[in-house]
Amino acid sequence: MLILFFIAPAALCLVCLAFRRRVVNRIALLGFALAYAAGAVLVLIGPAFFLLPEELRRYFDFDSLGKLFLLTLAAVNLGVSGYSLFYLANVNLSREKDTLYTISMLLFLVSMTGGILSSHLGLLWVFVEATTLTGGMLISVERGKQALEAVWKYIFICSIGVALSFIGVIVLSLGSKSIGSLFFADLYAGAGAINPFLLKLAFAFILVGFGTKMGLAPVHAWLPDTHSEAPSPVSALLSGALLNVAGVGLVRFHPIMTGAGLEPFAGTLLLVMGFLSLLVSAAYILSSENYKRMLAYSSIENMGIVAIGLGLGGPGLFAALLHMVVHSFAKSGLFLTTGNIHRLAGSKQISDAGALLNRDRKTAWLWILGFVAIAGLPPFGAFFSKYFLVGAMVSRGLAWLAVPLFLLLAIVAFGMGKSVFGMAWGRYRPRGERDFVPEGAAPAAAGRRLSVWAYLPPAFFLVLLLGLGLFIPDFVTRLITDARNAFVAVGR
Amino acid sequence: MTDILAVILGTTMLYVYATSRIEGYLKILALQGALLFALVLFDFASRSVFETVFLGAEALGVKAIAIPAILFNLVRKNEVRREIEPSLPQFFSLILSSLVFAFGFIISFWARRLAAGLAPLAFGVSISIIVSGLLLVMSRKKIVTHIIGYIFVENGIFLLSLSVASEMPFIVNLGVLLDAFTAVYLFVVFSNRIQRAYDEDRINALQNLKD
Amino acid sequence: MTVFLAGCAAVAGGALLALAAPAKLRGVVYSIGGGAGLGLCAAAAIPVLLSCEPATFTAALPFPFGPVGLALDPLAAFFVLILSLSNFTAGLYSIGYVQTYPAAKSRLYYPALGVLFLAMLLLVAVRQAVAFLFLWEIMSLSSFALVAFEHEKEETRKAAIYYLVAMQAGFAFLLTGFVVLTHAAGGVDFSAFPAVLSGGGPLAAGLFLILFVGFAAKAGFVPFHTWLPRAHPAAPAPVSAVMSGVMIKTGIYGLLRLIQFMGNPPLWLSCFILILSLLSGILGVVYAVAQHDLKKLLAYHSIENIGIIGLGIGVGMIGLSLGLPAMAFLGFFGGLLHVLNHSLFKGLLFMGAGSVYLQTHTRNMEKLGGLAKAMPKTAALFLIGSLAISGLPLLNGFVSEFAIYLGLLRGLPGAGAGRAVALVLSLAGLALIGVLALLCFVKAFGATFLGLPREQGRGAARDGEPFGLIAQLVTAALIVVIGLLPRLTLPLMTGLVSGFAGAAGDSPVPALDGIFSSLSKGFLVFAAAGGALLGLRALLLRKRTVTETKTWDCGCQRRSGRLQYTAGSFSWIVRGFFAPLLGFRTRVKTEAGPAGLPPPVIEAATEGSDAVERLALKPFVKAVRTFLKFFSWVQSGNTQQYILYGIVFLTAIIILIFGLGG
Amino acid sequence: MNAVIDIAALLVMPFLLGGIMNRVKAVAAGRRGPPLFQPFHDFLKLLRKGEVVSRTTTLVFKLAPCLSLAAVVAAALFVPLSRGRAFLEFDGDFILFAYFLGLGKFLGLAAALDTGSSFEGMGASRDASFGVLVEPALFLLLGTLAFVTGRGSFADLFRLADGHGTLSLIVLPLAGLALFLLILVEGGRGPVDDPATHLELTMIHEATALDNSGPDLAFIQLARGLKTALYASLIANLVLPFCPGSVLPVVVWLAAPVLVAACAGVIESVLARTRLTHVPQLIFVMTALALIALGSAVFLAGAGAGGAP
Repeated sequence: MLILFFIAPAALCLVCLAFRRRVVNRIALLGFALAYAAGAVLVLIGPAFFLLPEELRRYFDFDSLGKLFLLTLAAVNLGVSGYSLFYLANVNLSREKDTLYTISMLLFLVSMTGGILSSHLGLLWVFVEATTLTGGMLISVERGKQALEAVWKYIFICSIGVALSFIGVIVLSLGSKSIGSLFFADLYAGAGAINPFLLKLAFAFILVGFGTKMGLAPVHAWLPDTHSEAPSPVSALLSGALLNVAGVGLVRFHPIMTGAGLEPFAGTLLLVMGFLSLLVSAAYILSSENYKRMLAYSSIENMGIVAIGLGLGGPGLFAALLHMVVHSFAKSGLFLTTGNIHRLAGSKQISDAGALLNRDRKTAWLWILGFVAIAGLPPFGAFFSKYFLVGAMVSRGLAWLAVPLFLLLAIVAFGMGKSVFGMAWGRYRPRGERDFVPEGAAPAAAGRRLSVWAYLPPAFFLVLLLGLGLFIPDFVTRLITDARNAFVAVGR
Repeated sequence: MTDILAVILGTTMLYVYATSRIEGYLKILALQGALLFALVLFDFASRSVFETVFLGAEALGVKAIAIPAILFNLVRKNEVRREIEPSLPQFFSLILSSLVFAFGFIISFWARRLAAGLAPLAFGVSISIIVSGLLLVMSRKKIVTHIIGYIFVENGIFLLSLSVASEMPFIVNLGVLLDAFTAVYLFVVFSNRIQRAYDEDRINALQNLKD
Repeated sequence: MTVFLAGCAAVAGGALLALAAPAKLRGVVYSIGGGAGLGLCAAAAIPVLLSCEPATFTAALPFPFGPVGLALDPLAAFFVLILSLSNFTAGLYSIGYVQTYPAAKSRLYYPALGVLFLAMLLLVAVRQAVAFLFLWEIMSLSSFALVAFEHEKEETRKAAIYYLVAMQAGFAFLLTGFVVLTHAAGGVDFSAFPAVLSGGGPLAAGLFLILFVGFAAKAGFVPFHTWLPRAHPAAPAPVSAVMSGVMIKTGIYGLLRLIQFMGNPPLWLSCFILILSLLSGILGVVYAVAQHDLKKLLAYHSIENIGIIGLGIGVGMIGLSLGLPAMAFLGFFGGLLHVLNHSLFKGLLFMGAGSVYLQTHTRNMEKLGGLAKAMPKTAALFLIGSLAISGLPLLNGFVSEFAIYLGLLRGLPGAGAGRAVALVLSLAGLALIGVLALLCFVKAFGATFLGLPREQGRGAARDGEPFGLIAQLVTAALIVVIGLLPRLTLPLMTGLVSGFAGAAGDSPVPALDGIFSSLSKGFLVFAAAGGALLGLRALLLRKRTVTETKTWDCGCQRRSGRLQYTAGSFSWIVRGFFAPLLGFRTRVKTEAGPAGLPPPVIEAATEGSDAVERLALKPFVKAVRTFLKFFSWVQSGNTQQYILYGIVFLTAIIILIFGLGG
Repeated sequence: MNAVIDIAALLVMPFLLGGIMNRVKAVAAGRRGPPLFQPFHDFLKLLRKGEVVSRTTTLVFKLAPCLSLAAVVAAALFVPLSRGRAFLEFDGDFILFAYFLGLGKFLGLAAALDTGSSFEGMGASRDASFGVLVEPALFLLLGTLAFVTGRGSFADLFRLADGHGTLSLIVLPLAGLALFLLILVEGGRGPVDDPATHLELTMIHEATALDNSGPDLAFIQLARGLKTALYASLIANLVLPFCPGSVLPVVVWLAAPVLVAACAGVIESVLARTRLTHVPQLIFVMTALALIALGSAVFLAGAGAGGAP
């Protein structure tokens, strides 16, 4: 399995570099996405096959958490790769760039997979750092002033953040001398023996560092810039997968705090960051004029929800994990849809992208349903993560937190809904019988047809979300519950 | 000996604040790389051979030679000479960095009781280098300086990991190397491209994306 | 239960087939499904209402739901009956209404309508919190889609978003309330809830209030009503009829379930419901009087009628609290019957208003008039609705209001000072609501249908296609039947209401039966007298000349529709009584005129603003906005500043750690 | 026997009361005045005439006068008459009484709007608006009586004598005064309205019937007279319980309306017509009286002075 997840993409990169042909790139991208998904399913249903020495295997852990996010990542990647067909066909990159895009995509995927599966704090950190680098390459595929600025902010701020989290790792290793290992399993087992003072310090650094990658306020500031400037499939990957990687890091780290009896401290910090994130996104989503930025703020909001769930611990962890999965799908779908909208409207301004229902019905419905999913309305999955989150608040005796939560969520929903529906709806001017032309739409844009690859991937995500909303499949529940129980048990 | 080297390392940061010449910064980078190399060598006893070789190679090869060399090249080519108008006046930043240095000593003093197997002075100095590096990022306006500041932070972290005498796994060292790559990547790819795209080498140019 | 599920399936099937059917047949297909649904649901519900034997069913659903119990008890059956009836008439009316829109646009109309009704039908039957919340949101969402049907209009867009946010805000209360409730009860099934809520104490009362706010936001109780006058006018007429007629009643349904859980509510809570309902009723009708927009007027009347329903429930609750089963019976009877009645006459009125809108393309009464000549059938049906909503005798509105009055009277003997004052004031308040409604509908009916057209060209209207008229006729027939023979409602509702009021002691049913037959006697006398007088008149005029001429109008013979008394001026005096509430404002548009002279006025209009909106909502929103604006420096685009956030935050944590660690 | 008296009285009273009022006014003004039964002659004359109907109007205009009168007739069923009994009694019958009158009012107002005349619209607006003030006051009053007596039917509400000593002494005059005001307002008498004026801008009731003629106008006038008679009967019923025997009540019941009409006539001749904008204040006095009645009833009941348990 590890060969499939790590060696194969590296080999594919070399192949792509060797050929530098568009066809090869496409085959590599799509083929690997399928293989990856198949691998993830295989890992789920059977034991992972290893052909590697024990020494190396120790560093990767196919536990429930790993399986859950491996599956999520596989699904997101499948959709994004499919959409890349449409995207690449449209932007017409040079052959070199095309190859660069493919390679970066593969490497980005590798680094994220590593981050999800690492069972070692140091290795986790390395992979998180690697995502910064590979992600940066991916964002800057389409050159342009704005993209450049976005990449600069992404790499520079994230690098400093990750550097800070490295200080956290060092401080932790200082405090856990008696354990002498950075494997999570060992850290959990010996959590009680870690110097609590240094552990708190380490957690602070790691929280800020991983929080930066995860997009938690107040270290979120790079996120709107980057997500709005990246190409749509990349935005989808950044928002739908990358944020999870840092989130998984925090999920894995959190039990150490619980084990050391520092849960109140860690929980409070996470709650503070979570609510700050909600606040920031509420403040900006209301006045957002760029639909991709709007989605980026929504990502901050959702990561805030995840942080709140983590901070609550116990049942909150369940909500957080479910929300991470659901957010991945919903946000990937939405970001992919922005690609369609951008293609139709030729602009990222909300004001330019009106009357979608009359321009392209399918895109408009994907857009609307995506919003419905992300806003936590049934029949999509986020409804339940919200429900469980409030349940966690109540069971922790913090029911009053629901007041600011819902107030901020309502503001976000209003700000986002206003823009989303403002774009979907619009006036039509009858021209002849039963024939509308959207007002303000360029005639050329009205006639533009998008390929099936533009609709299929977002629709795929919506189907997944619908599945999670109508009934959460048994294996997903089991995975989440197992993951939760594992970490809660460690905390006891 | 570790302590002496650490103090020297810290002192170099003072020079950074005293000068506004970019090339001066780069020389300091090279010097710090060399000093870190020396530190690795002097701490030989507590590490495995493999690790010492790896760390030494990284300090000497990457930190002392490769990065400064690439940067020299770049700076010459782009004719970036000095940091012209720092947000913080030179004099104040010098005072500030002295204070940070002093603060590092306080930390070392405090860190003596913190944990066994910790080189307190190196620990304190590394903190002060990290803080100074961040300060450099915050107070200067040239993109190049920002990257250099980031590398100072990395050097501080390198020193920090050395000061914690516990065995840092190989993996972690790999990560440090990766950080260095990031720096180079940032440098080479971006400062070139930004220069070309914006006709300017100051961070103010990169303020278009906002709400 | 199988029959009920088959009914739901019929509704859903109609909606699905409508999606596939050709554009012209969509409505017909939906209505056939709706008719089958009505038959099946009635077949399931009426036996339950008569026998009070609840039918149950448990669906084993996967994880987030778990086992979901469905039960058709009398309360659920009562609502199922109303819902399926409304579904049928709305579908029938939609045939003609929706056909006026382009086919591509109407494709999703029927499925959305079907989902809305399916969600509501299941909502009242479901007995488990998770599924309840889920269906609640589905209901909000599908109705939102229907409100946004005419999304090409700016006004509709705004209203739809407003509606969505209001529903989400209300839902937040429901969600929180139910989560706390399930946590306290240790289970999500409704059967576990009475144990928590009936115990009394602050938790029960607090939960009741939280959940009540959630339900009140849907029902449109003041001060949670502000979405109503926006969403209802924006929606297509059949949707307005459904929303106002039945959807907001799901809030009432929730309230009734809460009361069931609670068993014996504390007196202060009952009084709270009573007072809030009175306030809703009075404010609703006062705002309605001030409206020129026909559908907005009807929307405000929904608030009023929710107030009347709430008044009945409040009376019933007070009866429960005080241990007066007769009072409780009458209160709940009136409240529940008014739920049915309101769904009928409000549906009828919205359909009538929709026909007027389709024909004249305006909802502004100041531009209408004289439509009775052009649309006599619609006018006659609208008149029936108007009389019914004003609570006048012979029609159904009177019966339910009468029962509430009786309930109030039953509480009076032996009352202490506080109760006496409260009940007598409620009596007067209900009378005030009634008389204001009367004024309002004289105005609405008169300004729309009577007199002369106020604008040229608006008079060229027709009665519209037959399906819509049939839908209205069916509704009107039910209104008249219930109104003339109120005794018929007793067998259907006795079991249901006794379930709430408790059947201890002497049952008020025989007495009520007698009163109802007396009512019918009075109606008979009226009919006889009216018939006799009309006959006399015909006899007298048979040999006399009846001259047709212009309106005399005190000799002022310039016949022009524009000179008529307008709806605005008709309500002018009453608006003066309630001026502080209404915040009426005159908006004058001027243009630059000759220097030295006041600028000529080119347009002047008056508009009222909702006191709740003006005094509470707007300042709140403004405060939130100001608060959020406080953070506008965050995303400055400056990288250094961004890094600084992290450093400051980290430093703060470190200082905190040092502070804590000592 | 009583039923015959009741019906006969209800047939005569509507015309007689109007005649008395006009006669009193004339006498007060120093004239002889028209015969007492002049309104009856007018009525018969109108019945014999043809009609002039506006082309603007619809069926509503033609049906309204008859149905309004029918509504008042139906309302008469529930009013306690001589000996304090009504034709039809049941709990809450007074609500049906008030709502039947409301039905009549709705139809009358709709008919006024049907003509398209701005004067009739104005009259209808005023009529409706002042009615808004009357109705709650009436219910407040009746509610107070219901509280005091603990009964639910119209006739029973007025049986105050049965052991409500002090209470009835206070409530009775207040109730009587309020009902008297009601007669002035609903009957369209001064100082609220001026039946003699034909200044269109100040009319209330007359304005709503400007376009009616012939039998329709006759029915409208009869309906108004009958309404006045019914209210007057209510005032009479306030004192009936204090009259023992079987003949005295009937005499009192017949005499009281005459007295009321005379009082109304005197007031109309003595007081000037109130400015239209001040009419609401005048009507609101009714509410105030009812509130005082309620307050004192509640207080006395609480103090144990009343008979209410």
